[in-house]
Amino acid sequence: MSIFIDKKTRLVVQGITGRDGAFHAKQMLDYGTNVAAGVTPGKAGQNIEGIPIFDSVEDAVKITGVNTSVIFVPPAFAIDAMYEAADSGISLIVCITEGIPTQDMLILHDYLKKKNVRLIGPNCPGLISPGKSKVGILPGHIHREGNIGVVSRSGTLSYEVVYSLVLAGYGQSTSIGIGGDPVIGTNFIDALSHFQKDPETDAIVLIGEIGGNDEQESADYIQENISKPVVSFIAGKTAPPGKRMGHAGAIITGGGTTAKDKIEKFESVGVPVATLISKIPGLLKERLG
Amino acid sequence: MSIFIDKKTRLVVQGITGRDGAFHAKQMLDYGTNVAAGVTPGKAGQNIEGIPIFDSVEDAVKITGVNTSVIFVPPAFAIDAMYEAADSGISLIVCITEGIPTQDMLILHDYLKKKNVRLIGPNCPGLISPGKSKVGILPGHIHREGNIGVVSRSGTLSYEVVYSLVLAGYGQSTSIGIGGDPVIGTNFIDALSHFQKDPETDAIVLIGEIGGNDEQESADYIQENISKPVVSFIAGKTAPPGKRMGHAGAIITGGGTTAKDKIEKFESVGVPVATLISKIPGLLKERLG
Amino acid sequence: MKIHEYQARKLFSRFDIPVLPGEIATTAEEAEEITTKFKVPVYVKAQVHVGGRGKAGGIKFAETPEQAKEAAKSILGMDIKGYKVSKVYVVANDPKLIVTSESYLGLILDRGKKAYCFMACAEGGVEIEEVARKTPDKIFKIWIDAAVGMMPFQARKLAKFLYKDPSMVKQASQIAANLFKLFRCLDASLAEINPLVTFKTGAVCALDAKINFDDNALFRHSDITEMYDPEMETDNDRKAKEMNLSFVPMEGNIGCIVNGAGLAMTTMDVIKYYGGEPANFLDVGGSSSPEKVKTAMELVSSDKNVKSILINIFGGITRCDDIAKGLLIALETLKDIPPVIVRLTGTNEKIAREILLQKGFNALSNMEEAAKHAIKVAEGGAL
Amino acid sequence: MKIHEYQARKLFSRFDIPVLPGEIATTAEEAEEITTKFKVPVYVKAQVHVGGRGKAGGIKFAETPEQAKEAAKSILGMDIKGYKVSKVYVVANDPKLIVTSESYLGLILDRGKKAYCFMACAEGGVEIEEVARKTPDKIFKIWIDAAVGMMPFQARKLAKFLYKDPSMVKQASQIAANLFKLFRCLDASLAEINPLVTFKTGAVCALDAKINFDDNALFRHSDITEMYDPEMETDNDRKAKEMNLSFVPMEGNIGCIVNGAGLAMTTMDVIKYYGGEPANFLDVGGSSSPEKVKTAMELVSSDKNVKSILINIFGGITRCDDIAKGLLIALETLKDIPPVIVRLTGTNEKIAREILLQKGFNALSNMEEAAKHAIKVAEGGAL
Repeated sequence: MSIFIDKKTRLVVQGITGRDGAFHAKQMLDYGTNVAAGVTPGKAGQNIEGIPIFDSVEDAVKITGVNTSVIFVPPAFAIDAMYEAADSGISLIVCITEGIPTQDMLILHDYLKKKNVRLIGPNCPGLISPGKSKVGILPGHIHREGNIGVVSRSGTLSYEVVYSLVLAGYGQSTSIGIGGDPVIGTNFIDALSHFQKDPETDAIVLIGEIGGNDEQESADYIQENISKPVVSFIAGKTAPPGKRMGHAGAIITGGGTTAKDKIEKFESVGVPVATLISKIPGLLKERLG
Repeated sequence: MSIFIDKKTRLVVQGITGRDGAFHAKQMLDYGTNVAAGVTPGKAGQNIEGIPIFDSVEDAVKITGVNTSVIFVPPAFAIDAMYEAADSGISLIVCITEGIPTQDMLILHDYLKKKNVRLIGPNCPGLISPGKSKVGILPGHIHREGNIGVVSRSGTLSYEVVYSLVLAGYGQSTSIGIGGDPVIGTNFIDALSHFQKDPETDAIVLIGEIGGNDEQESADYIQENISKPVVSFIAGKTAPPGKRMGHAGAIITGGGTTAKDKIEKFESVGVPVATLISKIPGLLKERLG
Repeated sequence: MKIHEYQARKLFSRFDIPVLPGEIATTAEEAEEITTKFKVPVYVKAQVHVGGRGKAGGIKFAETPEQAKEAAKSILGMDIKGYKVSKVYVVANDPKLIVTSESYLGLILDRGKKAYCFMACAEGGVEIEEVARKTPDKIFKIWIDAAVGMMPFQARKLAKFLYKDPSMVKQASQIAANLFKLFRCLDASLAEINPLVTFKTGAVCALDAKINFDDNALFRHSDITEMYDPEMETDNDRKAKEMNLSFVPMEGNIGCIVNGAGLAMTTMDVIKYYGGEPANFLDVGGSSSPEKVKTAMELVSSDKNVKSILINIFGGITRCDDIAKGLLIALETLKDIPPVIVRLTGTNEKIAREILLQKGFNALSNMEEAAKHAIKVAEGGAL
Repeated sequence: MKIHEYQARKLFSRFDIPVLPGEIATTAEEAEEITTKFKVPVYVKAQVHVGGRGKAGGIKFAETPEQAKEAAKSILGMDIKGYKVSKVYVVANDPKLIVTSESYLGLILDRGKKAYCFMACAEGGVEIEEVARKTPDKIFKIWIDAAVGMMPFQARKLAKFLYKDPSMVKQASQIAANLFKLFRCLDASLAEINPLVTFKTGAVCALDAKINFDDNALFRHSDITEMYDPEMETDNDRKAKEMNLSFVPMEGNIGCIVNGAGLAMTTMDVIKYYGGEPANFLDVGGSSSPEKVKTAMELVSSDKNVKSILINIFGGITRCDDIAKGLLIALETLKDIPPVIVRLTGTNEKIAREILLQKGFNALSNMEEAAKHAIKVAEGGAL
């Protein structure tokens, strides 16, 4: 097993004719993902790398039976694309697009909950269940099949962690980048609860960063609900307070949101925090025996 | 037992200083309902019939521990009153007020669902669990404790039915008027499912009318989920098509919403429909033995 | 609340939905002047709140200003289904604009789904209820969540159901989006474009406009309330409205005054069941006052066919004593009142019975008995 | 996006939030004229996007037009935390308006609760972050659902937390409701009134105004985008913005060019861990192009303290070959570039390595090794 995606994932790429959409459709296809359809309004009948293109997600669902969508459309249209996916019977939406207005996300979040549709992102790298399926922009080749669940707010940082896990001989059940925007679909706690239930996951690496207090809430959740070993890493120890460091998730908004606060919180519930990424495998080894 | 309200119901009356609010607060109190508080902004510290008045529902909840609210405030303020109740920890809202904009009800409906708050109404007479509690404007003295669950879109019509049940020796577990507006909180199916689970309810009387297709959906639900006997009555057999008959629920909107359609549908799933209210007790007797 | 076609078209323009130029005239001369100004043939359309204006001769085509004057002269003052025509709408009908297709767009609220329902049909200009009944598959529906509003992909879907041409799809998407905006901003209960046409030029345009509003929301739309046309109601309609009564006249001879719509319908059903004919539906509503009852008596007895009046009250929020007081006032102040049969049960029933008894009135307590009695009295029996 | 106080006050007025009269001046003479017109004493306030203007001498009280001129003269041209003052806001300060209380109202988005958070505090005119940290109980919070919007009872609650007087409660409720409307309509990310004051007259008024906007939503608010003041950014800020780079200069001597904010922060952390000092935070973002890398190189090497540059790329949506190409362009076109250490892994890594190798560049693959090497080079070691 794995979480959220596996061999049964049938993918539609929304915005498949754009630069990034086309490139990553091929990358996913090459990785072995079942990329069954693409959608770009007005381009029905064409194809990219043999992937048939449809005018609407509804058509793609009807004809190809896709159940998962990955979104590469520009920010001004991404919200529409997500509602379209949700209304067309897609059960998992992975939104790569960056720059979606926050207020739109609030309304979308409630709607997807009502419709029982899972969203990963926006502004995220997607996720990969090595050997099974990859949905998003993660570099497939660095991942290996295995028993570690990885969840991160940051894309490249999670690659770095995965890279060091693989060097140490650890594969991943699923590695998921949840995105760094203020309002996201799937959060740390969602991922943790799924990893806990997944029989193929034996331990979890949680990669946090400064800003917000999702890490603190996760720490409380771990203490209550997670019996599998969890190892953490927090980015932003040298970030000056008040300065904006890239995406919105990385603003220090006040007391309690610094790297130090988060590290202390995790350690208080027995979750070790690695000082360097290269030290994560060692901490896992201690716990997995 | 009973459904939705019982001896544990602690009531706050929103709009208690209005003509209807004050009158029915006393009526409910006299019936034996635990009317613990009233709310009218700006009138905190006063009392009506010994019921203390508060400025906000939050204050009423904090000080008197009320868990149910009945709303008598004018339509322009009733939506605000319902949100206030929901946000202050009330778990059951009974809205008597008539004339609430339909679009406002759409948004409210989703919000209450998210907050897990039950709404009965708006534009409804409320409900009564005889001998336990009465919330709303139903005439308490006509009801008797017993084992029949009554649910109706129309207030006065349900009184009429209850009256004939009592004459025939049948009491009620709970009698509930769900209201006739286009968008309401609790519907027939909600009431049916609760009556099915209530050990004190042995049979159900469902009182429908022309307009919409809630009765048809209830018929399907009964066939699938209700093992207790159900007897029905449908008002509006002589209503001319297209004419507006009082509240919005009673418009014949097109095919399939006439009294005849509804009667046929109920009979097709084995639910007998009484031709006169006075015949309901007989139909019940046949089924209850 | 209903408004006229010309008012609905104005609202369409406000929300950027394309319509043809048109102006309102209350005299034949004005219709002539408008046509002169437009410099093209026109349609002269009676402005009344009922369907079937065309069949009744309320819509006429005019090639010239003179013809428009004649058309207006014949339509103004006309009686269409009981409504007197006092305004005509003069709409430009440029012969260069050749209609190439007619379809239907409509927006209502779906109470079951608790969402807006947007409907499109490739057959326009026809009675949509008819189409819905006979060939429901021809109507394409989309549901719109209230919190979310209409999304571009939904507008695109509707437009694509109607048109193939990309420019028409784009125009129709915009029209659908704007119609939704209008519906939401103005608390409509129905908004229809029937027909939505395409011209040979490729333009998409609303040829007709119909909007109804949610009465409950009018308090926050003074601009809409101002559109209310008092000419479109009878004296009885007006009286009923002022007192917040629901009143629908019918063909029978037994007047009904009841509290609650459901009980009012049931009262009619019971009369019918025992062989009588109800003369009206009348719901005095919840919180009733004596004045309401007096007005109700006035309305019901204004129908000269009425031979007996059945007052059927089951008191809840309605208090029986208010009804009794109102009835006594009515009996004292109104003339030529048919015999009244009263049935009372519920809130303040006892006080009410005492009030009535002082005037020699014996109220019944069983509805079916009361109905049977009212039928007998209507047929000439003793009170 | 940030805007100036005077712009925020204009928006307040548009949304019917009461403010005192004020006008903008770019010269001392204009400040004098405005004061003459107001006929009352004024505050002359530097318009820069940083806090602590008062402490820096950027806010001055002036009794007379002459004093206002002097005040403006001393403030215009001032340097406040690196920002040059080119505009002052002249605000009327009628001595008859005696301030009787100062409080705080603020609206932000609570990412955890996925709702708007409206905050009120009876202590106004102070740093609210300070209050939040030291005495969190003094801040009253209300959460507002996005689909529902702000309800009157919520506005009443906030207002009642601040005031007892019914008229003040009413005024403050309206102000809170309007501030929420502004926030929603304009896609703000922060809206603050600090202080919200009451006058002896009983009036409630916003004495200061602060609004930040959601950058992601600016595409649908051209009126807000026009408020952007290019003077409020450095040349480097501008360059970074044009290329959609995230760039924050710091004190150290090792320049960083990284893809992804998380990895960029980690790169800084690693440098620090091994005893080095990062000179900046720079995230080249996702979909990177060679031009972006060139601009990044320009930004980083413009800091003369930088002794080595560490390019750390883990390719995902970023393609390593784009980075390699951009680096080569930068090396060819820019002068005085400090030694560059490259670490590449991920998408198109192989192609990238080939490109770099052609120019004699040996890219590393381990981040920590690369960081240690960059530190050594910055300390004068060999590349």
